[in-house]
Amino acid sequence: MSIWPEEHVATAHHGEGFDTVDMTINVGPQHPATHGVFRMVLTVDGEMVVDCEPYIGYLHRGLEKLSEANDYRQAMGYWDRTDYLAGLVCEQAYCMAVEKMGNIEVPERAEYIRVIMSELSRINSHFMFLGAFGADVGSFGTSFIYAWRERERIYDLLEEVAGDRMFPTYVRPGGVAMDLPENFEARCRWVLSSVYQGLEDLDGLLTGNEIFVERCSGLSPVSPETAIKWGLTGPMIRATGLPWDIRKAEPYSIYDRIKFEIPTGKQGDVLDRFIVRLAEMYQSAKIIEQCLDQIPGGLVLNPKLPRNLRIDNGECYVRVEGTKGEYGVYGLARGGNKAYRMKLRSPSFCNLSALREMVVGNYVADAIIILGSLDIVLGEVDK
Amino acid sequence: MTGLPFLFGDPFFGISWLDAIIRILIVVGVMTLIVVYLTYGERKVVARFQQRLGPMKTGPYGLLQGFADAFKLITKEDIRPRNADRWVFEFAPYATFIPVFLVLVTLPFAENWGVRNLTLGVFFVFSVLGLNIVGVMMAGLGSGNKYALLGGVRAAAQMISYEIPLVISLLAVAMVAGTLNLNEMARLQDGRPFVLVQPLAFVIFFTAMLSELHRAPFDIPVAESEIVGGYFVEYSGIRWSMFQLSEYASLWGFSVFGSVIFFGGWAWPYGDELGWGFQLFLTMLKSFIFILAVFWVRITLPRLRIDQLMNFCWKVLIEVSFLLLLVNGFFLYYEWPQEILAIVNWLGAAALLAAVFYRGRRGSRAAQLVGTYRQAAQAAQAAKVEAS
Amino acid sequence: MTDTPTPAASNTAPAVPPYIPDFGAESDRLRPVERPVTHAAYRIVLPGVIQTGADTVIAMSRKSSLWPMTFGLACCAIEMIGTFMSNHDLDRFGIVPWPSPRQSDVMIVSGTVTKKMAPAIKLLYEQMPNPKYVISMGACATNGGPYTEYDRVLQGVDKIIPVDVYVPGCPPRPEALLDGLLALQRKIMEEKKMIG
Amino acid sequence: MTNENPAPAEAAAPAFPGIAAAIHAALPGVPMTARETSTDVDIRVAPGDLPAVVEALKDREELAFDYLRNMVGLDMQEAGLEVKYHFYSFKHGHSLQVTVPTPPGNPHVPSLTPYYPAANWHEREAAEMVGLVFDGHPNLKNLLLEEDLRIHPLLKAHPLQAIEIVQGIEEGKPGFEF
Repeated sequence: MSIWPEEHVATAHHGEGFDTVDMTINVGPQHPATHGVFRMVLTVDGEMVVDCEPYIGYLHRGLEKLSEANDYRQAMGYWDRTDYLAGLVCEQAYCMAVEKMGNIEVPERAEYIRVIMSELSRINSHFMFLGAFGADVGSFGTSFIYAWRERERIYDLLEEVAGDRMFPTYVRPGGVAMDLPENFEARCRWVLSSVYQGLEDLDGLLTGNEIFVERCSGLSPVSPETAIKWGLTGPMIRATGLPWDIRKAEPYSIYDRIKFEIPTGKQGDVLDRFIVRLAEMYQSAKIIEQCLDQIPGGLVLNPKLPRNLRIDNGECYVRVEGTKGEYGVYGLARGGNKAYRMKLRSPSFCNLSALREMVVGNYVADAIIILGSLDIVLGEVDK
Repeated sequence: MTGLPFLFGDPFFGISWLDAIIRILIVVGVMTLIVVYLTYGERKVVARFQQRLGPMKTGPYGLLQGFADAFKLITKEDIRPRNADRWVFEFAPYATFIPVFLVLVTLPFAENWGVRNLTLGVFFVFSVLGLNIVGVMMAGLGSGNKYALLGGVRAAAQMISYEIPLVISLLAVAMVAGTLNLNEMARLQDGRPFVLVQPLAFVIFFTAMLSELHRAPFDIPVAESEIVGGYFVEYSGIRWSMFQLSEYASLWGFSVFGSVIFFGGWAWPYGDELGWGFQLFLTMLKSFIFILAVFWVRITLPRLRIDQLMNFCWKVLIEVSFLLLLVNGFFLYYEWPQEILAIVNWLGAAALLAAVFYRGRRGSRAAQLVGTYRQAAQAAQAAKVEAS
Repeated sequence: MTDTPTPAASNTAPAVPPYIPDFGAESDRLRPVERPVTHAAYRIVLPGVIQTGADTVIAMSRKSSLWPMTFGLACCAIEMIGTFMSNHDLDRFGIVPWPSPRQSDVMIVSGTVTKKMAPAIKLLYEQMPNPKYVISMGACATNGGPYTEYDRVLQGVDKIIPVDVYVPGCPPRPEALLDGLLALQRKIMEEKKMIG
Repeated sequence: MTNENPAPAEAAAPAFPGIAAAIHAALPGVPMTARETSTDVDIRVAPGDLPAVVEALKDREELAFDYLRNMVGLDMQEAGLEVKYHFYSFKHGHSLQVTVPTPPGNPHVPSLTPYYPAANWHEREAAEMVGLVFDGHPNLKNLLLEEDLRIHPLLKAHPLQAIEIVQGIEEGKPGFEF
C-alpha cells in the first residue's frame, strides 16, 4: 500500500533530518472550486504549493472553426456561448466586428439598448463572481443564494426584453432585434433597486467579515508593470491601481456620453480584486440609469440591411470591455457570406496564463482562492 | 418526589451489567432518532437562513427525509478502493464512532438519571476525546487517496491543538464548581448557571468545540471547495453514513455536555422542584439552542486557513485559557468573593471578542471604495434634485 | 484517408505539405463504459413475500434522496446551479448537491462533452456506487447540440455512459431540469426491482 | 520579399499612415509595407526582421508598445501561414497590428515570449491550431487539444464533420441497448 505517488516523484529533499517527497495534487477537471472544467496539477510540499501546471482545453468547442463554417448571423449562437455568464457583452462585440468589416451604421437607439443590456449582463456576471467566490472562501452557499436572488431578477428582465434568459441573440449586426417593451423603464429601475439591495447584503456578508478579510488581504499582490507584462486586463489590472478601462481609454458605441468613474484597488491582491468588482457594479448601475434618462426614440434596426449579408475585403480588431477584461474580436472577411477567419481574444485565457506565477509560494487553500479571484469562464478560455 | 424509575443507584432487576446494557440501548435509541432528525433539522435551518424551503416532499414537511437518506445509504454499494489499506479503511468508522458514543455514557439527562454516574465525569470526557483523532487519522491515511491524506493530516493537527484550550476552559469551571461529577455540577447550578460566573471559559469552550467537531469556520479537514470531502472522500454507502452518524452524534453529545456544564443542565431554572419530565425537556431544549448556534455560525462564517487556525489556537486561545486558570486560582485560594471573579471574567471575555472584531474592522476599507445602498440612493437623490 | 487538396501549382512556392491528421490513442479512449448487470442484493436475503414491500420502501427512499454530483461542464451548469438556488429549490425534493462521486448517485452531465473530457467522465461514472443514474442535461450532452459540425466535440454523452433521462433545451430552463429530475424519480419507482 | 497585399493600394492614402510613419522612421533598414484596416494601422514585416521590429516597438520612447494584446494564426492556403500581432501602448494610448507572412514551405516564426510573457499561451494555441512553429518558445506542447494529437483544426484543409466518419465513431449506435 503506497500513498506516495511513484510516477510524480518530483523532488526529494534528502539530508534534512527526514526525507520529504513533493506530492502532486490533481485539482481535477471536476472540482467544486474550478468553476467548470479546468485542471491544475499542484506540486505540494506539505501545504505549500511548489509548482502549478494548469491544463485547459476540456471545453474546446471549435468557436473559430464554426465561425468560418457558418454565415455572419448564424455564427452569433457560438459567440454568446463563450462568456456564458454575460452573453450580451459577447454579442455586442461580435456584432460591432461584423459592422466594422461591412461598415454598417447602427441607429442611435440601438446603441443605447446595447449598452443597457451589456451593463445588465456585467452586473449579472459579477453577481456570479460574488456568489462563487464566497463559496470558495467557505461560506457554504449563502453568498451563492444572495447573489442568485438578484441574478434571477435580471434574468427575468432580460427575458422580458429579449426572449431568453442567457443567450437571447438579441443584438444583430446593424442594431437590435426588437424594440424595448413599454414598461421597460419602470421594470429596469425596480431591478436596479433590488441590485443595490443585493449588493448591500453581500457587502455585509463578505466584506465586513474579519475571517474573509484575514484570508484575502495581501494574497498574491500584483504590480501594474507585471500586470501589463502578463497581459492581465479588466478588474485584474484595475485592482493593481492602473485606471485602464476600454470604455474610457478607447471609447466605443456611446460610452463617451456617459459619466462614470473607474474604481481601482491599491496593491492588486485578492481583496482588491473583490472590492473592484463590487464597486464596478455600482458604476454599471449608474450607467444604466444615465442611459435610461438619455435614450432617444427611433428605429432599432438598420433598414438598408441586405437579406444575405455579404462582406468582401474587411478586416478589424474590435475590443470591448468585457466582464473579465478586454474581450477582443479579430475578423477577416474575403468575400462571400462567411467570414474567412474570426479570432477571439478572451480575457480569461490571458488572465489564466499568469496563474502559475500567482499561485507558487502560497498554501493549497490560497491557490483555490486565487483561482477564484481570476473569475475565469471556461467557455471563453477554451474557445 | 422524582418518580423516575431506575435512578443512578438501583440497577435493573438487580444485575448491574444487564442494567448497563439496557440504559445504553435507551440512550443509543434516543441518539439515533435525534441524529436522524438533526440531519433533517440542519437542512431545514440552513435552507431557512438561505431564504428557501428545505426538504418538503418526503413526508409532511419533509419529516421523513432523515429516514429516506438513511435507507438509501444502507442499500448503496460500498466501495473499497484497491490501493486502500483493507483493515485500517474498514475499522476507521468504528474508531471515530466509539469515542463519541462513550461521551454519552457520563451525561446526566435528568436528576440522577443517566447511564453511569461517574465521580470523575469531566475527566472521563477529556480522556475519551483523544480517541477521536485516531479514527480520523485512520480514515485519512487508510483510504489511499491524496485528498483524504491531506484531510486526515489537517484534522489531526487541528484536533490535537484545539483540545488544550477545551480542556483548560473546562478545568477552570471545575475549579469554580469544586467537583468533577457532572450530576453534582448540574445540581450546584440551580441558583445561577456557570456561564454567568465564567463567560470567558464559555467563549473558549464554544470556539474549541467548533473545531473539535470540524464545523465551520474551522471545517478545514472537510473543506468541500478545497480538498473535496476531506478524510471521508473514499467512503460510500453505509460506511459513510457511519461517519455522518458520528459527526452529528458528537455534535449532540457536545451540546448536552456544554449545556450541563455552562447552562445548568437539568437544574437551572427550577429543575429539581418540577420533576424529571421538566428536567428532560430542559436538557433537550438547551442542547437544541446550542446546535442552532452551531448551524448559524456554519452558514455565515467563511473558512479559516490552516496556518491562521494554528496561530489563533497557539497564540491566542491557549494564553487566554492559562490566564483564566491563574485568575481563578487566585480568587479561590484567597477566597475573594465570587462576584468580583464573575466581573473579571466578563471583562476578559469582552476583551477577547473585541480583539477579534478589531482585526476584522481594520481590513474592511470597502466602505469608502464601494459605498453602501444608502449612499448610492442619496447620490441619485442629490443628482435628481440638482438636475431639476 | 481524406485526399489532400492539390494546391494551385504556383511553380515558385513549394507545395504545401499534405495535411495528415494523426489521432494518437484517441479511439480507445472513447470506448463506452460496460454497464454491469446488478441484481438487488437485499432480495437474496429477504424471503419472497417481504420483497415487494422492501422494494417499494427502498425505491421510495432512493427516489426522495437523490444526491447529484456537482458536475458542471458549460453553460448548462449555470442553469443547474440556478435550479439548486432559492427560486427553484431542489432541496424540497431531498436533492442536495454533493462534491464527491463516492457519495452521490445521480450524475447530471450539464454542458458540452468534448473528447478531451470523455475519459474523465467515464472515470467519474465508474467511481460512483452502484444504484447510479445519469441525466444528460441540454442539447450538447444529448447529441452535441449546436457543436455537431466540430469533430472535437463528442456527439452525445450516451456514446460513453448509459443515460437515463434526457433534458432538452440549450440551456434548459431550471423548470425543465426540475421536470427531468421528477421523471427520474418516476423511473426509479417503476423499475424498483432491477437495480441493486 | 513582400507579396502583393490584397487591398488595392489607395493612391490618396500616404504610404505609411498614422503611427506606421513613426515606426518606419525608427526602423529605416527594415522593409515593411503599411496599410489601414477598419480599426488600426497594419504593417507587414518578414519573419526574419520580427525580433528587431519588436525590440524597437518595446524600447523606443515615442513608441512604447508595452502590451501585447492579441495574436492570430491564419491559414492563407496558397500564400502559406500568417501571424498577426496586436500591440497597445499604455503611455501614448495608440495601438498597432503587425502581420508576419511565412512562406508556404516552412511556417517558422521567432517566438516573442522573451519580450512579452503574455505571448506564451497565444503562441502555443496558434502553433496547435494552424501548425506554425515558434522558434525559442519554452514548451511548445498542445494547449487546447490532447498531448498526443497532431491535428490542426483551423487549417482550411481540415474537414468539419468528415473526421467523425473516418474515426468510425459516428455510425456506432448509442453506447447501450436498453
